[in-house]
Amino acid sequence: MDRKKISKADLGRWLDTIAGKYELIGPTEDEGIIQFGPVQSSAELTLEYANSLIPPKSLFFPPVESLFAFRKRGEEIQLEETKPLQQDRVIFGIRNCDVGSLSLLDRVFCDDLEDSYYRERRERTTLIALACPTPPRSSCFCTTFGIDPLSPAGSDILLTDVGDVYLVDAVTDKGEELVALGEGLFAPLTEGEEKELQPPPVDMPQLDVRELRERLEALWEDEYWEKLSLPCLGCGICTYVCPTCHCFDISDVGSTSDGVRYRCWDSCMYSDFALMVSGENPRPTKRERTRNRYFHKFSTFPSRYGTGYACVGCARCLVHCPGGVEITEVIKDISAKEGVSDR
Amino acid sequence: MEDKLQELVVELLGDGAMEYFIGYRQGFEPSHVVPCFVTDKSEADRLIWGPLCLQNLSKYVLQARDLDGKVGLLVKGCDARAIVELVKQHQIERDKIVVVGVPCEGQVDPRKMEQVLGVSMEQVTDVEDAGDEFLVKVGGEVSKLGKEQVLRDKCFYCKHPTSFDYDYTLGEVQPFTIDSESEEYDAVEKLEELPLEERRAYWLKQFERCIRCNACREVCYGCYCKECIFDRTDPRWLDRTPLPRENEIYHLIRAVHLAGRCIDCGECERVCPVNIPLGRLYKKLQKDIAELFDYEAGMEYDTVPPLVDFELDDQDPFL
Amino acid sequence: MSNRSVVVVGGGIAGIQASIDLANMGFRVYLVEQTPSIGGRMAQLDKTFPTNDCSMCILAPKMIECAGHENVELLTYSELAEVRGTEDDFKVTVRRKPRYVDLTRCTGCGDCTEKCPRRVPDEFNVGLGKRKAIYLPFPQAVPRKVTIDEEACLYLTKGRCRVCEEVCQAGAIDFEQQEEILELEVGALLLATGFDPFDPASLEEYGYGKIENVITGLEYERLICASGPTGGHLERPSDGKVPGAVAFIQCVGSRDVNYKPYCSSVCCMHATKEAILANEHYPDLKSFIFYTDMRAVGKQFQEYIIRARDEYDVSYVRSRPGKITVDEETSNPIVWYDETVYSEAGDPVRRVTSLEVDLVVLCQALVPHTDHQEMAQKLGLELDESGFIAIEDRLFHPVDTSVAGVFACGFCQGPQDIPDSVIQASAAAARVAEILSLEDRELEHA
Amino acid sequence: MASESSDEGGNGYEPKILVFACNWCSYAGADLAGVSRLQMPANCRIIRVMCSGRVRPEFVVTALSKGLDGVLVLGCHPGECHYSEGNYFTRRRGLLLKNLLQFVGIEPERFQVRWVSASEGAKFADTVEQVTEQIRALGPNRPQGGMHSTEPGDR
Amino acid sequence: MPKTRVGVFVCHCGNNIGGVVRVPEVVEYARTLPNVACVEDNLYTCSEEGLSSIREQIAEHGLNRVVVASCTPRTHEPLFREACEQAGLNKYLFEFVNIREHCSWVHMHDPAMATQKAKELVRMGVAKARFLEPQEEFESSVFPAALVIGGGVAGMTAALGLANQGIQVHLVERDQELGGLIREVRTLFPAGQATEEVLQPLAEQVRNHRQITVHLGSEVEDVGGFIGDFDVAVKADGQVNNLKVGAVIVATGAEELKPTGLYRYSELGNVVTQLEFEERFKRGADVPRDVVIINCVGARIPERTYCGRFCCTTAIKNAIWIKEREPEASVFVLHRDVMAYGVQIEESYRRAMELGVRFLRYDPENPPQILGDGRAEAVRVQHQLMGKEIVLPAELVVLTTPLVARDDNPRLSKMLKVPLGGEGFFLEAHLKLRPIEFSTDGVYVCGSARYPANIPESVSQAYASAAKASIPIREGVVRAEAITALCDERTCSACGNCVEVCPFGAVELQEGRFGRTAQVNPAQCKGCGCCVAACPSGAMQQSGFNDRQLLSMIGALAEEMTGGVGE
Repeated sequence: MDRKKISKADLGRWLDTIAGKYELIGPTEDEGIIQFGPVQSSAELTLEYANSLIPPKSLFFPPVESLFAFRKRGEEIQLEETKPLQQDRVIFGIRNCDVGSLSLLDRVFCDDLEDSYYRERRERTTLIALACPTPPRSSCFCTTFGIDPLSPAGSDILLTDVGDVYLVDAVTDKGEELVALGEGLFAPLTEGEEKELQPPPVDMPQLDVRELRERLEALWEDEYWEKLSLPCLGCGICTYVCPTCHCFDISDVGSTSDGVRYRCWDSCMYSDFALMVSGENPRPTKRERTRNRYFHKFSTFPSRYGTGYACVGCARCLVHCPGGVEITEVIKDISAKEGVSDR
Repeated sequence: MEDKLQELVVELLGDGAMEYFIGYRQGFEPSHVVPCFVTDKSEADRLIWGPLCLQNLSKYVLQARDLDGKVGLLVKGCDARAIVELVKQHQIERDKIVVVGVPCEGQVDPRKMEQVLGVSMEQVTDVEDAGDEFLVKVGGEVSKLGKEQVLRDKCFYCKHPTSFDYDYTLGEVQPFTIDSESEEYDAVEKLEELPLEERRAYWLKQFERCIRCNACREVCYGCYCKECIFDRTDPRWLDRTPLPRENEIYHLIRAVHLAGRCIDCGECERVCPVNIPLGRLYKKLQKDIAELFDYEAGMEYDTVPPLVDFELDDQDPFL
Repeated sequence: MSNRSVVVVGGGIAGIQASIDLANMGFRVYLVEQTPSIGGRMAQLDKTFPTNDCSMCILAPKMIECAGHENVELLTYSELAEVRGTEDDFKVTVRRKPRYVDLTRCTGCGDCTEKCPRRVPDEFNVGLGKRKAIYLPFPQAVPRKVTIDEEACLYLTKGRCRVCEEVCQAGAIDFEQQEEILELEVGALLLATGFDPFDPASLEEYGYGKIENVITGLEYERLICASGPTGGHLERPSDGKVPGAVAFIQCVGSRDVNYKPYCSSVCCMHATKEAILANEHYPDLKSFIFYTDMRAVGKQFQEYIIRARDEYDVSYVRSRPGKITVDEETSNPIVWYDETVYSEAGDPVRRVTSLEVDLVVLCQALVPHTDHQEMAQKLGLELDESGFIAIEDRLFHPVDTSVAGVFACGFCQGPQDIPDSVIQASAAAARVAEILSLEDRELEHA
Repeated sequence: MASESSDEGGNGYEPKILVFACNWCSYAGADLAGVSRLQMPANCRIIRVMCSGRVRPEFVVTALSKGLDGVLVLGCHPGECHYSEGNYFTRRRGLLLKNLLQFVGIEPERFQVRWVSASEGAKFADTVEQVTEQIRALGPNRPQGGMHSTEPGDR
Repeated sequence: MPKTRVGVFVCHCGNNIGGVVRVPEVVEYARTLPNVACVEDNLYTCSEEGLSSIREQIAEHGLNRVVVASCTPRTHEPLFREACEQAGLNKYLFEFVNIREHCSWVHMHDPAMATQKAKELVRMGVAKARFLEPQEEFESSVFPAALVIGGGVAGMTAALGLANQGIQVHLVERDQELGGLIREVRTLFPAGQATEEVLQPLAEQVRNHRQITVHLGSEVEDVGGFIGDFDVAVKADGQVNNLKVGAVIVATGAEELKPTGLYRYSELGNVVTQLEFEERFKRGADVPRDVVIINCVGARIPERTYCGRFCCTTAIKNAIWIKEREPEASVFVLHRDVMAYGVQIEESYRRAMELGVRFLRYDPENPPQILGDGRAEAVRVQHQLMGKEIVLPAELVVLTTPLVARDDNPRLSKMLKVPLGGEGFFLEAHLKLRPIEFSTDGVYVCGSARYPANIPESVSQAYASAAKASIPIREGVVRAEAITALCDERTCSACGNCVEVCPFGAVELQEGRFGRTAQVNPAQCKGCGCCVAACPSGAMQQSGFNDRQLLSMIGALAEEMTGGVGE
């Protein structure tokens, strides 16, 4: 579908019509914290934001979800699976880095080991991405990992703010369906507009991630990790705000006769994450745990799923880490190390 | 001030007085200050000091327990209370730490500054202390901000342990005083005056938001147990799943453990990714402990923590 | 051969303490108690001075420890029949009165007591309440077994009833039970037979027995006790009203050459405690204690008296009342006594005055146990002129009686309170231990 | 003595109250109430501990959060503790926990501490009666989220 | 780990339980509980046949946990534990559920609720039983010797009391000779016996006794350890030798109060205390003619509220002594109460009056005044009966003062970790029923160190302390019920809360396998559990009442699954 435009005023109306038919989710602000949550009308949304603190991943793979409830009556056990969604959803305002993260998570939850809860949420959700404002935040480095803040790739519709209108690129049927919903609100672009209404190019510092994986794998025994992990407090915020982290824990809550099985986020930075029943813990100190986190992002994940690096450069982890461990510096330190090609 | 600090660290590292020094350095953007571990003289120049050095570095000394040498630490007045408690609770000997006291004139609460400036901290390139104002440089030009607008809550009633024994000081360390009409326990009293159901709803909303990332526990100096009671599976005090009920158990039990330990350093509230006002919960405890047992954590070495002590004439409403 | 066992006579607090100590030392103890349960006088007390501990709360654990000890054999409802032999080698015969209840089966469940039709005065409650013919002396009795009072039981006296037998699910009732005679060979004897209250009726001037609202200290104790006949409500005998003012008369029969010349040592503190209890239960009740010397000589006793005066509205009147009369309609007793009053000229005048109160409590003298004489003969023991067991060398052998190998502790050898009795009980245990461990080693014995 | 405890056909809400009783005083006081046949409501369940000083605040928090309607900690009167100091700590912990629970909006009657000595059977019965009626008046202690509702808060 | 098999025994107790609680319903319910292998109800579980049925079921069903639901553990727990032990089951794998005193007897009018409550109590009992662990009672040996501190009448008698039972005694006395306070007394009450006649044979007997080692001129420097294993350092002229004893008896006595500042005592030569009277006049000085004795000097006053107990006796004894030697002497005793308790003292009080001693009561608000300068010549006192002041001529004024605690007591109390009472005397475990023991095991007190006591009382207390001290020594072993605390050193973070909270000093931070952690001395631990409640990480646990057991009971009540790694 070719590019259209919509005025800023009409955007609200469009979103309200969507809210009538779908469950509309978008960025809201609460005491200075941006989070993606359901809204009744577009008025509740905010547009002044760089990105949410808790990534939209939480809408597909929530911090806690009930898998099923069980009831034991005598010998017979009744199971009642939880329906992940009551209604189809539209997520407005998702940034491209998070869209990128969803494609990585799709490989985890929808490949050979299919997770029905995640898959249903993904299928019944339409993504309206919102291109990042320029200049991008100084901490962002998504381009390093091949994410183009201005490309609709991965989402259903991309809106780009070009002054008093938004450019609308619907690239999937679901996207087109949504655009069709807002009938009169969209207008095609005139020739002139097509040329001048171009978003300014994104200039963002590029990190050198060539052979990042090979250089990293050479550092397994390096004492670099000892020094890097000194300020780390093992608090797990980095994994809870990371859009690509996907480790979880399962536990049953309830009485011996009836209860609910829950799934919830877990973090490899916790001291007891890898603790085994025998008491053995392959990653006893935070040196191993810090090293493991980066090895998973830049080595294990790509080799396991054949994708790029499992980082989308959203910078949430480095902004919120109380210890100040910064992934960008780690990448720089690793590439500064004598790489394979230099040898 | 910063060069005095850097010289001192270089000197101390030089004559082997300590294995490494813990201070602050600038992070990925000017307004983002992070802890800095200086192991070698050459890195001393990265050390900075200013109103944005927010972290309480005291917990890091616990890593140096099994070092044979000492560990240096830059200590604000409020952080010094953590050192007093850690020594009092046998976690580390006082002479294991080289304490460098820094005269702190009050710290900035980034969120308050963002609200006042109307611009994200990203644009702020420098904040300097100037008596009862801060000089804030945003995109080149400098503006003056009255301290009481952007000060961290705890700084309004700075309780610096008068008797603290710094090994070195970068200038006379005095409790920072600012006249403001807000009293220490205002926020707590405001909540206390709410009717019961509203208070219940208020805290329920907070406990529902919690995702149990444990950041408040890991960042807290007082939570140094080798194996936390919440990580035990035998018995399982609470479930890993962040349900409102389990979260409530987590926060109330942690509050009880911190009763008499919490020194109001404000870190738990600062790092909480879902913005739970934990400070108010722990402030309530401090208020009760001060009123009921006339005790303040981290002020003297020789006092006995309140919940493991008693007076014969303690208040007794239970007759 | 002096075997390593001892007979303790009397199951009050002194007998219990001595038995526990001796049993803990590894000796075999036969505790002979006349009534169906151990506990003695202390079990009848509500509270004990000066700590106001509930008497039963501190006594029950001791009773349970004593009864449950593997070295102690309880011989309750039994008496000393005969004693022959000398130190180290006594032959003691004990007569076990028939309970008509099989102890191994009875569990003290109380079904029989509920159904038994016969009610007789309850001596545990000093006759104030009633008990059944088949009864538990008091709820916390040890052993928790019932006893059939053969004088009261309808079947044993008139051959009728036997309802307890039908009701008892444990089949513990055994009307054919006979008296049992036990022969015991022991190395030593330890007497702890305690005291009985002196009957104040002989002092007619105080009107005990004639004026309803003149009662004794022990009767008062049962009235104020929660497990007593009135459940702890201080209802005066005449009309059950709670008294507004109570007068305690000290040294009734004590320090009196016509009756008991000695001072019974405990009544001053006992009266103060009962006055405190009265005020504790009924805050606006006023007590008067008529005394000669307020003998509060033990640890924390003086502080107790001061607290009684300052916090519990107890006033001490130093005078020995002459007589007690009664106001016929209100049946309020009136206490007559003399006091010193100053005329306007300031010179003192002794005059007789009176005080009308709602209740008078006579703190009567305490005398050795009634059949104490009889037991002394059986053992060949000398008694002093007040009837207590004579102690040769009170200074350095305060628990040794005139007969070698026989020791006496507690009230039976001299007026003393509970702590002193407990101390003497342990002291006697030590002396017994010296004899019983004599042949373990040879050495010159002092 | 105690009034009729549960009205047969009443609103049917019977609070469930957890009681910690110390072995030497309050448990013995409960026994004495039993021996004296003092009738009382049947909503309390007693857990015996050696001293009231053994009761961790964590037990109270967990019990209330898991849906029990009330927690009552009984101990010896200060000064009479079998271990001489145990109940002094109970007193301080109780004071602090009571304020904390009230601060987060839990009704104060749901957590109470009382001193009952071995001889105070009547006081035990009255305390049980009083606490049960107070908590019955509050109504059930609705636990939030968790087992009772599968909807884990608004995410 | 063998599968947990719980046996539940529900008692009818005649109709005490069965009459209210529908026992069969409880039995059926108990069968549905996890890990319950067999459930039985009997009329009287505590009867012989009840106990034997427990033993049989343990054998027959291979039970490794037993729950009895009946009356109160306080009286019947030992009984049922013994039954388990006889069947070869560790007696700590037993849990008691009270459905009589706490259920049937108090809910008689509501059988339905009582039955429901009984079921829940059984469920809680089974929940705890599943996590019970076998325990061995901690035993520590007792060194067969005792230490007696103080060589006065009490100390010597205590030493003899122990030695005559064949127990080795170390008697430590500060002075160079035995005897203590009564060496300053010439004649003894009541018969006026000369002190030497009685004291020397007693001291002789102590010195020659094979079992008693007398350390004269010695002082106890330090006492470490606990019952059965005390290390005592005794210092004698400069050098210290160490003794090992199993028990300690404090018999350090007390001192006569020198009432400086009262009745011009130190100012006038002829105003003396009773002991000074004994010293001066019983050595042959001529007997004074006009004597005024003032009692309750420095006693029963706000600063010193207690009564000296036998100072009245001393006053009466010396008044009689004077009258017997000088019948015409005028002897006045000014008193507030004459504490002549018991038979002998009341008798001698009467005898004194017969001999003409005059007893006048004085009002403490306006006490007697001593008149005369340089020497006391008369005493003015308000005569209560006559209501006016009278002046008594006085050649000698004798002040009767109480005994006061020695100022060395605080040092000794800290050393032995035993408390002092208000007036500085040693504080016993229980004033009424454990008068000569301390709450700290293995330490006893007798004589005036505890409270002023005359000779018969000191001797009785001494023998009593000998009896108490001989018990652990005779048994040779001290057994503590296995409810003591135990620290899991692997997870202990050495915060020291437990050390602060322990009333018995049974927990210390010591170097161990996992660095510096808390360690509990089972011999001293009384099993109160305060340290467990104060331990944030749950490293400290109490056997029989650990967190897993109590939490599973809470969970069982809230119908909530909290069981940990267990079944």
